Amino acid sequence: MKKVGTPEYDLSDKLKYHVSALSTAAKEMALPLNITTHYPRERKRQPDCFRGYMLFDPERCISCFQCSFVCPANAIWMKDAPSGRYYPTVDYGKCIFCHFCIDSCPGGALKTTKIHDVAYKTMDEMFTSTEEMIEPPEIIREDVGVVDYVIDKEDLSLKRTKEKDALIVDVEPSQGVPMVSVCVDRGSCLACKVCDRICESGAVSSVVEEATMTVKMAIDAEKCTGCGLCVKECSMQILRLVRK
Amino acid sequence: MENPNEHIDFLESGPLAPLKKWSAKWSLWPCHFITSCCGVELAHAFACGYDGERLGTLNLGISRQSNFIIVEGTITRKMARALQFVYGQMPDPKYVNVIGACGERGGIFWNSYNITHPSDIVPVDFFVPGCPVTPESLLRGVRALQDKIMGVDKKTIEFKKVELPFEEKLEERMVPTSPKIYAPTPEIKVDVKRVVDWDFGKELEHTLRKELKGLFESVTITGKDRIAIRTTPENLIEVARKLKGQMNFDHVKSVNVIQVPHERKFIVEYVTSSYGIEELMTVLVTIYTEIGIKNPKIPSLTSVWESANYSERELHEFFGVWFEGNDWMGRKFVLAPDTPDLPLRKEYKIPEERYVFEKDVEPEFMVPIEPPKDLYTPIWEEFVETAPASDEIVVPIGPHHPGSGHLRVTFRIKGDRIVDALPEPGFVHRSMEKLAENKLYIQNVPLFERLAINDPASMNLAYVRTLENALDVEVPERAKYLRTILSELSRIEAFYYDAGIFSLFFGHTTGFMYCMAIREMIIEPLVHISGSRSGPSFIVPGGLRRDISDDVLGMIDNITFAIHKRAKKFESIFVNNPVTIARAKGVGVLTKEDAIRCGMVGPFLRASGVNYDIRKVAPYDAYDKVDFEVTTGDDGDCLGRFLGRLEEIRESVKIVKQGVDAVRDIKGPILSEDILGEYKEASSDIKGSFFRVFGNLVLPKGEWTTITEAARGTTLFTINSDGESNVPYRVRVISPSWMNLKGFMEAAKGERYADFWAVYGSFGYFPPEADR
Amino acid sequence: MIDISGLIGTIMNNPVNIPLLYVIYEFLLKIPVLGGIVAFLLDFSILGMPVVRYIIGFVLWKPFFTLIIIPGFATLGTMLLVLPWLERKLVARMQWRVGPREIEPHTRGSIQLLADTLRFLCQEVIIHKDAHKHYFLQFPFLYFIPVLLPLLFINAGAVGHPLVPIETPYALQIMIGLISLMPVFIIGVAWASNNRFSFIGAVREAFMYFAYEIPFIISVLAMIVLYGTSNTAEVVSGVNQSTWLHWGIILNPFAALTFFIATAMATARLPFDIPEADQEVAFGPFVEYTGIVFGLAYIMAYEKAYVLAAIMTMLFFGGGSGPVIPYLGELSYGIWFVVKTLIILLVLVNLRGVYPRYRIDQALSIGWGAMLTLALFALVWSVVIGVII
Amino acid sequence: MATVTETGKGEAEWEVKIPEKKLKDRLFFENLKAMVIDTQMCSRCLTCVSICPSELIVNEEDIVDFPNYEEKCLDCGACVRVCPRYDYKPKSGLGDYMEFTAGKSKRFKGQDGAMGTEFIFSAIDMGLIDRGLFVDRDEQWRTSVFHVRGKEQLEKLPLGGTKYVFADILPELKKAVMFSKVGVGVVGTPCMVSGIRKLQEEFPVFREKVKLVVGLFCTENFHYNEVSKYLIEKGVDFSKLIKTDIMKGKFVATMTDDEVKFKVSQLTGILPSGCNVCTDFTAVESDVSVGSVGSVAGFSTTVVRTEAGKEIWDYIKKMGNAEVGEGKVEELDFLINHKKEREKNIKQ
Repeated sequence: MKKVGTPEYDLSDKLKYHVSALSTAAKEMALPLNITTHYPRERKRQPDCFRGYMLFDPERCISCFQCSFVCPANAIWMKDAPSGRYYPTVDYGKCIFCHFCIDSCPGGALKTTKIHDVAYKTMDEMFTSTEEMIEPPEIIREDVGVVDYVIDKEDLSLKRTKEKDALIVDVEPSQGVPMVSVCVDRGSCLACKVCDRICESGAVSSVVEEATMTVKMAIDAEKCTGCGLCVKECSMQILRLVRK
Repeated sequence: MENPNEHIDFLESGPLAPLKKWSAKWSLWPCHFITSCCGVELAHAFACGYDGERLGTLNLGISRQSNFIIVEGTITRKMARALQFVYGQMPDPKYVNVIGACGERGGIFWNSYNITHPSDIVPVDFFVPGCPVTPESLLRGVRALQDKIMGVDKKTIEFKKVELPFEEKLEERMVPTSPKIYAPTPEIKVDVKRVVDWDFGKELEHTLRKELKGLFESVTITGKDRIAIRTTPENLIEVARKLKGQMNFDHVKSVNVIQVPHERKFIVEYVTSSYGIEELMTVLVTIYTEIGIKNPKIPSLTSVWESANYSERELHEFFGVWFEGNDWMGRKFVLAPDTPDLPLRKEYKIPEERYVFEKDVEPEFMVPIEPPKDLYTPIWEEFVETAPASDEIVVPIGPHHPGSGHLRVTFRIKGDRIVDALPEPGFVHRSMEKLAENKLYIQNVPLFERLAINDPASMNLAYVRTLENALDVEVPERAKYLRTILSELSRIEAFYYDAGIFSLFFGHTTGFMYCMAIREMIIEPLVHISGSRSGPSFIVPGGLRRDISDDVLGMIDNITFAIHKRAKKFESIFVNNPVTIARAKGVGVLTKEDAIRCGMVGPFLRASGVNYDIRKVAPYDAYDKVDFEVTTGDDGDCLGRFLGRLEEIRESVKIVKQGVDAVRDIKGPILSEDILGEYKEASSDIKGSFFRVFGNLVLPKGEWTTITEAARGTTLFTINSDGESNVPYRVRVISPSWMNLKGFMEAAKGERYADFWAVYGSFGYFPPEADR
Repeated sequence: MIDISGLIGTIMNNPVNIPLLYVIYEFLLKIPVLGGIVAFLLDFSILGMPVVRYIIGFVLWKPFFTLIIIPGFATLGTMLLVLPWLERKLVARMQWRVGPREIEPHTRGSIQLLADTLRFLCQEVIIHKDAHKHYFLQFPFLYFIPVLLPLLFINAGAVGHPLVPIETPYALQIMIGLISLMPVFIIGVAWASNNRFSFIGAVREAFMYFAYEIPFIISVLAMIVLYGTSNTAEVVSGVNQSTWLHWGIILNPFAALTFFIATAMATARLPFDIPEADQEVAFGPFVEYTGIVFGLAYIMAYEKAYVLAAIMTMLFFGGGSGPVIPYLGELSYGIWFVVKTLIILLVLVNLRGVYPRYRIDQALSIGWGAMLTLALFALVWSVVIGVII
Repeated sequence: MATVTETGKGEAEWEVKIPEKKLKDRLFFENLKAMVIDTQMCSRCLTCVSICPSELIVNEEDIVDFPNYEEKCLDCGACVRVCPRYDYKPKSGLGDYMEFTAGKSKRFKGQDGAMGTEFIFSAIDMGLIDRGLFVDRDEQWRTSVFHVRGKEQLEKLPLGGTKYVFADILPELKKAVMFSKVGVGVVGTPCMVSGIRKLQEEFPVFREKVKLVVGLFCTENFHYNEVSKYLIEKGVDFSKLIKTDIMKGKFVATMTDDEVKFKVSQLTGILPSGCNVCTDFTAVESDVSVGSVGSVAGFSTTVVRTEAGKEIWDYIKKMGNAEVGEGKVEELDFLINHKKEREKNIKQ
């Protein structure tokens, strides 16, 4: 345990501290340890993992809805594309840039950029549709230089470079763990075909044979993306996700 | 109709118009209208890191002389009144920028019962996304506004539309339902008995049974260091007296009400602990009782534990439980006059999430249709009416006052002395407790981080530890150290923020700037770790989201050395400044007895001489493996509290240093296998499996309480789980600032009017943290 | 009958001596065509009176020149434009940042204050309904009188070369009298605002007023005793010496210190910006003012600082004394004077970056305790030094 | 935590047998509607609602309904598979039993002996089940279903006692089964018991999880809307109502300060059509049947029928949770026969 007392100062101490305060001020005025980034004309270089606006790759999307489910601000809504698949849209009027969605995306369809300095005139503009998330957007850039923070054992100093920082980062998208859905209790199957109807990859098939009044259910492990929607929606909870 | 502005039309369209535009462009003086946590980033935008003054925007205190409001995030119903009022006070032409998602569509608080949309209250020029926004985007908003003033219409972001791939049209698919599972008529048990290896607990249980003979219904050990006593409402006050008198349980850590509507009852519980006896410091004893839902009345324990006072007031508003004996019953304390009644009752539903975009369906937002009519919530009438008789004046400070933050305090001042101070919190009450009941466990991680955006990792850790505690997850060694490092960095960050605000309250802008520079330095590795400046959400149950590279560790290591240079400058210009010492020394003294009586926590308790630090008393993560000392002081004045925290910064730097050294030698996963289950690949980076791993967390049945030492003190989370739902049944958060409010007001009484700001700064009171 | 020729004679015979003007004149005459035009202009006369010569003469007429150019309005105006900018830049520099800049990056944002002033000028002026409407508007303008009148008595010259609009043996007394009037108007402003904070600010202003005024007057008195005169034209040459060793600050540093602290208090600069403490009373008396009226109040503080710094230069820093710059003649004294005043002002305004704010009771105890003692000691010291010299 | 089972368990292909449609080329729900609901056979046991993966509901008029079934019906046949009235095989009489006795719970207070409650909680205490389904009522005596896991949950509740109003127990049963880790106990009327047995017959999950079915003696049951209107007409104030009962052919509603009595036969007008064809009084298919008739006041007649029921009854006796009384079989005869007479109402 350490005791911190408030010091008692006499006149000489006071004078000493007056002088030290004034001299520090004078020193800083002469040789300041300036750390200002002149923002509109230069940007601070952010690391690649910076959480900014998101880009979306429809090729990698498996429409698993996980980004939408995990979003704490409910900023991601899935919208049906002309092809009938559901793709995410982001409302930046709600997005808190926690990037839980990017971490959740099993196919690596969402990725981050360093774009973050944006202002909108209306709230409606802040809604970003899927189509707008595929190509990197263009933002107003007045910057001609980029600032790096260099931290060594002495101090923080600024390194200024005359270049435009690339805002699009190139990171390897995550592969996720390949999963497949299986049935663990065939007897309790209702044959309601919900799994078939919710599956977007066409992996689940249900064929009704009128003659024998049986339904043939099958999950094609090849086609199954492991999105887990059938597992979640099965009303009898007889489906499970297992490793491929 | 006659044009009322006829005589100044020459300014609008005449030859002088360009001059007017030009001057407005370069002289946007934002008035200091801090509304929520984005204020922290606003401070950075106007501090030395980015220096908004370069653009001619000078942060000025008073609405009358400024022409620009930056609405920093959440506008609660109470704050909406202030916003409207401040906007009305400002002279034309005036501009409004809204920063932060809360001010737009609500952000993470979109379905809160207490927030409004600023755009419904004042005309908004620009919206800046982010939560919290970065200083760069804030300045982009200012630039965009400057362009708009000059008549330049440019979009700051231009999206390129790309056609989506179209191979074949799928037949119509079903849409999945919500991932949230609510158990039907859940069983809420406060005292689920657990077998733990805790000898002292058995002894204590025995003592309790003996001491409280005939007064209790049951005494249960609910976990390590946790005991629950069930009693009847009639015996409650007697049990409390016995606990305080005989057993030395001298303060209340939390008061909680749980409503179980299907069982027609309220569970009212008081979590008490002791600062006086060393063995009892870690022990939390929960006294609880059940009362019927009709006409719920229960004796208040304010007479026994004064620290329960404000929490009782708050719960009275939330649930309608009448604490007999508390003088605030029937009044508003935290909520605004137009907030829905009894919002935390289960009957009050907030809008549900939607997962699928439907055109033309406007989501339901909870905003008042009309702007509020009365501008302020009334001050306690007796307080005002009796003032003139005793020759006192009533001075309300805040919520919009250059030195108030988002708190309103009404003073009665006699001469220059504060006779009485009446706090009015709730200007940033974003109803986290209600929202948490409607979010998955994992979704609450960023929610609770927003308690204190300048101390994010500690808040994050406090919540996550509660989950881990309940799920009985052992965190890997490497993650433990990394979490300790993060939490200590966050502590340094918070203390420097407080120190900056402290100096600002003395009018010392240089001290503020120096603190912000140091903060900027500490934020840098946080950005490299998590990608976010002050909302990392990086700590998750079982460990961290991803591993930290050696480069960043090196950077953190460098910072532990580099920080001294600038810290020394700060010391010589502010800390040792004779004026600072004259202002802070001997002011706002809180004696040890008072501090315990008011239930103070954290450095503010220690400054009054109580040796209590959860990091030492009940170590978590790697705190038992690092060497550090608890800092206490005897003076209990403003200077003592301030210097104590500066000393703690030194200790924190020491911990970070040790942590970095240790973590370099420890290799291994950063996520526990207990929680990963099948997804073992994710043990060093959760990317790709986040929802699969965390989406369906279900806590075992029972009540889970953890205490964690955040920067400003004990953060208590109580989660009630029914064991079936994947959302919490009830979450109770007691944040350090909330507990410190009482002592803060006590310390201010009897001091001079100008000393209030010394006291305010010395308590590091952060309203978003207090109001939750 | 006005003796016009006599008047003109008086005016023409009392010019500020600036040799550079003759050099320029002669240089211009040598240029072929321009020389002719200049010669013609100077000789051009109506009714036998060389109008241009008279105009130039009038401008250079000492009382007029001193009032309008140095140390009068032109200097004041420049000072007001530059000083807040310099303050902001220097404090920013001290605080590891940049200060105003983007408005004109090449000149480091030097026209920032222009933009601020214009913005204030174009802004709505709000008179809130609880205010005493007439006084609310009148007081800020009345405030001009005590702030501007002392300009008439400031001497920017040096030994034997006074640059002062009005020479009077009671100059210092009149100036102190006028300066003492200022708080009255501030209190008036606060009263007219009818606001809690302006009320508290006014009370603080009144308390502060009494605390600094007496040491202030005594310290000036000490200098009057030392110099044996209160005529500003003679004060700078009071001990009849022009070396820096005989500046007031060397002769009586105690009076100088008292005067400086009193200046900080009177201009409400940190650490004594107690009446206007924005964190506490939100600009105190000026809390309700908007637009250009607030701009005036904002500027007025700097005017007040200029006047007090000028007095300080005269009393303690040898006024305009300094090495004579060739060709500038008497103007060089004026330039030295401005430079000294600016340095004092910069020290004064940059205290903002060094010190936090004192509490009112602490400031009062400094005023009534330390400063009063110091001032009385300075008075005794002056007597002793005066006797020795 | 992650919902993943061990690799390899589970299958990728399976077949499900669905029942024959009586009306070919129509949806299964249309079959159900035509055969059961429209023919006034429906007992409103809601087994179909329980199993339906789509949006089969009970509408405002207390009738099983499926709005917008043309689009929403998945045509899986589950409703038809589980409906006890689709292929109605009426049961009647006292049925098989292992022990005919009476009991009075010491732990719970009910209208009579509160033996239904006692059975459920004893089973919970034994660890046989982890939850039971009870019927709760609000101030207006509207019913709702309550999942009970421990007896503390009931402390402040007006549970127990006969309601004579349909309760939507079975729709909650599937939820309870899905949430339950051990087993579920249910208290229900004879028609519900039949429904549960049908569910168990069809689906292994229910066979596994529903471990205790307590049947109640039932003469008839009413729709809330109709009976409440009728009772209000008769002068019953719901806010003061304590209990309702049918005794000796009379409907008795006891209030705090008053009592309303009238002949049951007056209620025939609002007797639901499903009850008209119900012949089962004693819940023949249950594990344990409980009712007030057949024992002295304050006791519940208890008919233990199966091994599971016997086990719990033994446990109750062993633990002394209930006083054991004497049951009189002959007292039931009247009502059993009374219900058996309804066989004639069945038009096949």
